[in-house]
Amino acid sequence: MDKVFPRIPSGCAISGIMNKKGQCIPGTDIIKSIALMHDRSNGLGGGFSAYGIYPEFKDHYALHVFYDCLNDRVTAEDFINEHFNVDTSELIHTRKVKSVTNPPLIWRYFVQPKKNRLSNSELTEDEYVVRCVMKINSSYKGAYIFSSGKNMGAFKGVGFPEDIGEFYRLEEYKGYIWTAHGRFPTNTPGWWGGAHPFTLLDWSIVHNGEISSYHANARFLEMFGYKCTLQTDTEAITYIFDYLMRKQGLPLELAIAVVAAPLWKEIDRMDADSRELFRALRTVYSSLLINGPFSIILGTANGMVALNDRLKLRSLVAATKGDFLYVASEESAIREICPDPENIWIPRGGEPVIGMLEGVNSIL
Amino acid sequence: MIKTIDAKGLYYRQLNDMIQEAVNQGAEKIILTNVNGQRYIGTRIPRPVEIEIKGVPGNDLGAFMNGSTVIVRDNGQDAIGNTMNSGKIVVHGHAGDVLGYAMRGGELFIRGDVGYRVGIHMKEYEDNIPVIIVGGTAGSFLGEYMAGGILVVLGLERQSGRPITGNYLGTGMHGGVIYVRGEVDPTLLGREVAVFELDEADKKILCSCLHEYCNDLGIDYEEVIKENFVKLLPVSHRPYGNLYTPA
Amino acid sequence: MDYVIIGNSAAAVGAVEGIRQVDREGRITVISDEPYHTYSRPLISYWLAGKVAEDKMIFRKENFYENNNVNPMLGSRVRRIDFAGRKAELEDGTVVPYKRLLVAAGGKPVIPPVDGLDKKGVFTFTKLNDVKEIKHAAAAGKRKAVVIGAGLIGLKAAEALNKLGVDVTVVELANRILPVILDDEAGQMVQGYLEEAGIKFILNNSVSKVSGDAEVTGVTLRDDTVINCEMLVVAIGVKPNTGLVEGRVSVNRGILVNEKMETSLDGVYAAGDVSEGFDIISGTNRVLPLLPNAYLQGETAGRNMAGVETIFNGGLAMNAIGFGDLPMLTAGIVKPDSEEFEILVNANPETCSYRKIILKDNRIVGYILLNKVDRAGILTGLIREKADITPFKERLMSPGFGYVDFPEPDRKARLSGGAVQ
Amino acid sequence: MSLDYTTPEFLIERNRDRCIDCKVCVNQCANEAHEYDEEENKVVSDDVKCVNCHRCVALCPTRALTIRRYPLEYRQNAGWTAHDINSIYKQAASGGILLTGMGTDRNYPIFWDHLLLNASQVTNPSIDPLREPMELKTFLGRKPNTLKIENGRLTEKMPPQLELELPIMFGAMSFGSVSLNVQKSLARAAAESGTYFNTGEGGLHSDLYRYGGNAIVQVASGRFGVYSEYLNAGSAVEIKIGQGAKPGIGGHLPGEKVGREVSLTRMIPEGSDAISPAPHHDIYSIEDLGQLIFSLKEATNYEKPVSVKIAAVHNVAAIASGIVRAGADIVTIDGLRGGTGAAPLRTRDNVGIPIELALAAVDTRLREEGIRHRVSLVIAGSVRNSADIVKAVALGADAVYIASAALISLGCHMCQKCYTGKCNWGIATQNPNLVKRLNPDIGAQRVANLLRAWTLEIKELLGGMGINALESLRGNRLMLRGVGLSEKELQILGVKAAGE
Amino acid sequence: MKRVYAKEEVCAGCKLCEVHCIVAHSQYPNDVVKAFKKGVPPLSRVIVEENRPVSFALQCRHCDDAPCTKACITGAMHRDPKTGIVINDEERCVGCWTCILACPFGAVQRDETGKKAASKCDLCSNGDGVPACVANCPNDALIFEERE
Repeated sequence: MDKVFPRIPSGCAISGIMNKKGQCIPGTDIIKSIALMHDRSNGLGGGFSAYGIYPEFKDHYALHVFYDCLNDRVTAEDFINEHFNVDTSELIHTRKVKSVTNPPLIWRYFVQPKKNRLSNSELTEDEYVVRCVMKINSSYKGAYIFSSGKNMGAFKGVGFPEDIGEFYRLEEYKGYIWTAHGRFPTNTPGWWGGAHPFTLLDWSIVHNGEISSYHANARFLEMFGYKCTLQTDTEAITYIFDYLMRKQGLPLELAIAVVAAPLWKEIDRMDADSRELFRALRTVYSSLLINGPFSIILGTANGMVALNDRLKLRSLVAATKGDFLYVASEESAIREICPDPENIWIPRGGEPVIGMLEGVNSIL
Repeated sequence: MIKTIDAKGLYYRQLNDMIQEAVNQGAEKIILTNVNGQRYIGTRIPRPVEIEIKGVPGNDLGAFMNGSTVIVRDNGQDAIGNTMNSGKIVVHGHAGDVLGYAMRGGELFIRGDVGYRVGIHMKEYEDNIPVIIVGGTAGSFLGEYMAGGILVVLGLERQSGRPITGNYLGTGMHGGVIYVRGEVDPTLLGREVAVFELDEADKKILCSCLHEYCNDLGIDYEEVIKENFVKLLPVSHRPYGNLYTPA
Repeated sequence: MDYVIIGNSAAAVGAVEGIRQVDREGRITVISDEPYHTYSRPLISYWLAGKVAEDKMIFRKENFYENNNVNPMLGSRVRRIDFAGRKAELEDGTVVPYKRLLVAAGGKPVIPPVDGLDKKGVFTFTKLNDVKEIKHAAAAGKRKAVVIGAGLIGLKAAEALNKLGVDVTVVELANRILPVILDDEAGQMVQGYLEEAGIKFILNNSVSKVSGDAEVTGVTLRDDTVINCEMLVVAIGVKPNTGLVEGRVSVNRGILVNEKMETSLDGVYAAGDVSEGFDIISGTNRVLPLLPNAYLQGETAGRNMAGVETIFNGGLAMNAIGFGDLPMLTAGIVKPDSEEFEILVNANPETCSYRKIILKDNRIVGYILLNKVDRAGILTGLIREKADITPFKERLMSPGFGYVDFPEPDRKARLSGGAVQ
Repeated sequence: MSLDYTTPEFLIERNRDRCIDCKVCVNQCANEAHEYDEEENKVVSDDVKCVNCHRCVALCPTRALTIRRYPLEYRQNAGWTAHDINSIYKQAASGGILLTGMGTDRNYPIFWDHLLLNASQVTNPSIDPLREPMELKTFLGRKPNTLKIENGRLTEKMPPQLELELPIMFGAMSFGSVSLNVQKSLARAAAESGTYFNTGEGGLHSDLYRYGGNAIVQVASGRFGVYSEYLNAGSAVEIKIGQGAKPGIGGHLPGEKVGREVSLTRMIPEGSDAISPAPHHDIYSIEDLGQLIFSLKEATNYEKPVSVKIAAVHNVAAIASGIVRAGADIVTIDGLRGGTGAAPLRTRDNVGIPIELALAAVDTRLREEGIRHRVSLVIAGSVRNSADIVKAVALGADAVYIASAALISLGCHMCQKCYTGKCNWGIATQNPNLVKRLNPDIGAQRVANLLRAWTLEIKELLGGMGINALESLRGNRLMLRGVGLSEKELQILGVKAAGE
Repeated sequence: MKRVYAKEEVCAGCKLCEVHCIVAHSQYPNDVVKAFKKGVPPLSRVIVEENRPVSFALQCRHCDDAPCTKACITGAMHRDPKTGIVINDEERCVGCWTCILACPFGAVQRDETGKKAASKCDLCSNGDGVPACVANCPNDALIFEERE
């Protein structure tokens, strides 16, 4: 599997559903929602992430892996078995869909790091997993881990998102957060790994837009061990949040204030303390400003965040009904599954829509 | 002749084919039910008719529209009235970004809030003066590059603390007029506009537009007109006149 | 078809050419009491001044009669016309039959009722023979002249005499020179110009008596001023030479003609100074003794005589005259006498430049141009057309006024079609 | 006013022995470089005002005028050229963005001149194009993947196509940036020659509606003059995203060029600035482009092909692919050296990539993705002669747009002062005094002549290669060999080195 | 007969028609420089009317029924019966300007550079067919053709 691709700018449709009480619903709705925005995709990428789908393995990292061929699996599994205790190893059940062609081998493993390896590594468990994932993704030909979180998983491939959903039989999964992506890459060799969402541990990102700051962002991240092998904006955005929140410990609002930074004009109008803080954020993390149009939905085990760029160059609509929070590129994508929302609004640029599970106090 | 079309599950092209056919068969009014996300409604119509939409129409509602009337009973999405030539679009809910882009005639009435870049590059031409009236608040870049026409923001039922418009209000504006009900925070203004008091001529125009707006949307006109309005005008019709030097 | 034309000047030539546009065959006889090949009357002052040689005075080339198959009977005077028999009887007894007769006998000088005008040294100024006599007198040493009348003829006579070195005094009854074609202001400019050249003027006066025995020695004016002179030129105007037809065709001041130049008598036409035709400015019949008018009337008569119905829209008073380097063009009404007229005027006495345009109901009815006279014909044309000049009214007074000032469609129609008919 | 340091660029030499002071130069120079000195009773010149457009030289009845480069020497300095120094003087005096016209004059490589064409010798016959069939007919538009045929009949109609008798069209030049007489000339030449002209973004003048059958109507970010009749008047609609001379930035027609006719055509008030924003504000992402493409198809009842024109930029191949997938029927790419009426100098001279590389990359990429056959590929950006066109087709283009070349045929002398509105040749101006200098009767004839000449040359070159139908040249890169190119350049162009 | 017509919408106002008219009627019809530099050049018989942006060259229309020929007091202004061209015989012209008074196109001018005489377009009847103004108009704004 040739994973070194030229950068792939893309436009897209996104949608997300979350239940704040953690009540799980099947994947049917998210498919309907994203399918409505068919014209925002071009059939070269679609994907979903779902949280709460593996309650029986909620302490295991669920690795979803693409293999080009059996041989690649054998080689990669050696590495997996060497570093993890593998509880379950299985082929992900799919169904044949006419428009989804040439799928790779898609495997799922529920794993836990090997205790001695982990302690020898002197890494946190998460970091250990991240390193392993990166190792396989950068060094093992024909193998690609596209999902590695706990009690969650990404499902993606080349095709229209509704077809990918059908392919993965998502109606059989139940989750409390669902995000989806219909992709309009301007160029793709049709590589499955290049589809959205992009995930890292529990993080998942679906994204619409092409960012102009990509290489400025990526080259900054690479100083900190991230390997932007996919060359996608989404990958870089995922790493940016991982870096700012997990590694730098910034709360969500401030991480957002880095990527969708207030304009200097606005900072100048803040009170003195805030002004000092925001000046510092824009100064220190200037390379992580995401410039250009984007709307993203960030999923974590604790909730879902939807965000536009600060000039709001992409569309985003949010709605609530009961315990459900909906976000999507178009209102009709929400109406399709929730015809009568209680609230429906259009967030301003840089104004996040944050949905957190009841009882948690951080999105992390 | 009134024709009702159930848009449930129809792809936009099918729906617009059906509308076109209905118009060709003589329909004067077309009621669309169960609309959800279908684009370009009102674009491909051979002659002006009235279209009433139940549901949320898709993007580019009324793009390049020439004389028809479209009434949306629910919310609207992005790019309504794109490069519209004439006609009228009334949205009873809120609507998204880039409404009335390069619109040169007709009216666009939105009951609720609107997104960013509304009225961008609106322009007037001869007797055609486009009008956009926003009942709620507007996002940033309202009236950007505006070259003509009338843009009104009312800020009705505004949440406290929420500004009536976003940043860069009227940035690059070089024609037309923006009326804002209430006060405008000067820090929100683009550098090409300035705030003025309304004169009698303004009041006349504004009242006439608002009468129609309130009438169409069932709003109490007196309540709306009670509050003070300010007007925004471009400071120059040549905002970039001295930007360049011959190489 | 036999055509007989009495007269041999512009109207006669116009008639010959008019007939020949239509009829190459018919016999044309031109009868003139002057013995000369057709010559230009206005050139007599040029001849007198020495600016034109006699052989260059011919109005049409030497082969004119031959080319046009005309039988010229020059130096012959018609004694009477037998209108019933359609024949002209000459003084020498010759009888010339005609089917169509044109009377183009011109005008004759008006002689005021002053005693002594039969003396030697008294001249008129309308024919070549007149100036030949004057020249002869000047050559004989006559050095002082009085000209009666400051009209066109009088002034051309004065100018020519002045050129010959004769001391000239012009006596004019009116309060200005060229009273018919100039207004006071322009008259003063031209007078000043001529005075600089040495011509003296006495206005508001007239000759009451001519002194001398056989020869003129001087004149006494109305106010008893006495001016010594050896020559006296009578130039107070001409009147139609209607003698041959009086009593047979309708005559007012001139022979009355319709738009086809027909007189009241079938087969008899009149044209030129002898006639009284339609004047487009006044809208009435009027004698317009002007060369262009005479030619056009003659041509019209000729064509009608030859059987092609042709209408002459009417004459227009217009004059081109120059003294020295000062050209002067005028047309139509130059000195309106009522409030109905609008007058546009630009005067510069320093340069002797004058531009005056007279409008009525936004139509040009006349103009006077001094010095800067170029393109005056455009104005003349507008007078003839009775064109509404509103679209370019403010440009009319510009010396550069031209078609560029016309509205585009009008201009294009005028310039891009065929030439005017 | 303090001294500005401007020195003349050109020297006007007047041969006094020949000059008759007829003032033709005076009345023809809109820059007022020539002046009649009444006191001296002679014509004099001011070098500083001269832009070297040659109008006076061409019209001088006694050939008394010569224009030279001003001989003022600067201290030799490989780093700081006179151009660099003078630019700084101008900006220090004005504080403005340097503005220029036409395509870049910098010395970027011209790959056309490093590509050589093949010819048949012995092994296959060359063709005599004067006597044997030589087909240049080209169809631009979307092609289906497969034809659906039943019982010998097409069951699905072909998507709309533009039919070209020759693979050359006239590139977008708006009424506003160029005079109406330019558009008239091009429209008539296009109609006569069986090809198309492009309205540019300034709408279609009412006089030109009758040439709609030969018009490609453009929709740009300013949407000037865009309404349903306009869209339906043309034979195709082109969305202008970018322009080779100024990728990434918009346009700006100053109010003084918006006279009555321009105003009527653009549907804006007289005298108002016509600002084209840098982006289409309804396109901030590729899927929005799809939305605009289909809104235009809706507005034209799916009867017109839709073209999308972009500037050749770094990622052009990927972008072109996206455009195809967004539903465009024709992809137009405008290269670095493309011209314009007005562009910021730094953008013109520094942004974008040469069209040859862009064309090769796009064609290659679309083929790799298996979608090249679905769309037509048109290129623009300093196509200078018929050989450039033959090479472009061999690299993979369906057709080319010519614009500068067309203007040169109309009299443009490449003085690069289009933005001043003082074009002495009546081309890049709305000044009625200047516009009338371009007689559309002559213009149409000259442009048609150029097309005829190039068509003949293309046929000759094709004949030499043994090809009698243009489609056999399209993408036929074996007909090309590179000289003086690096391995990488050869690789990008997809051609072998000469001798290989 | 063939006449010269101006297309004002493409007249560049360069006045080369005037230059070449002067040359064609000068002593040196084949040498522009000499035509102007040796002695006094004649008056242009073409008049470029100009009120920018409008400009056009105007010359004698050679009217079928030319009023100038009828008004001429000397017979100098005449129409060549063969060609139809209206020509002024400068030998016979005395410069009385009656033709100027009569010409509705204002196409006759006073030429006082030599003998005082009316000056007007002769369609370059001494030349080889196409008048010099037409032949030298750089923008085909003058047409020499027969019209109804």
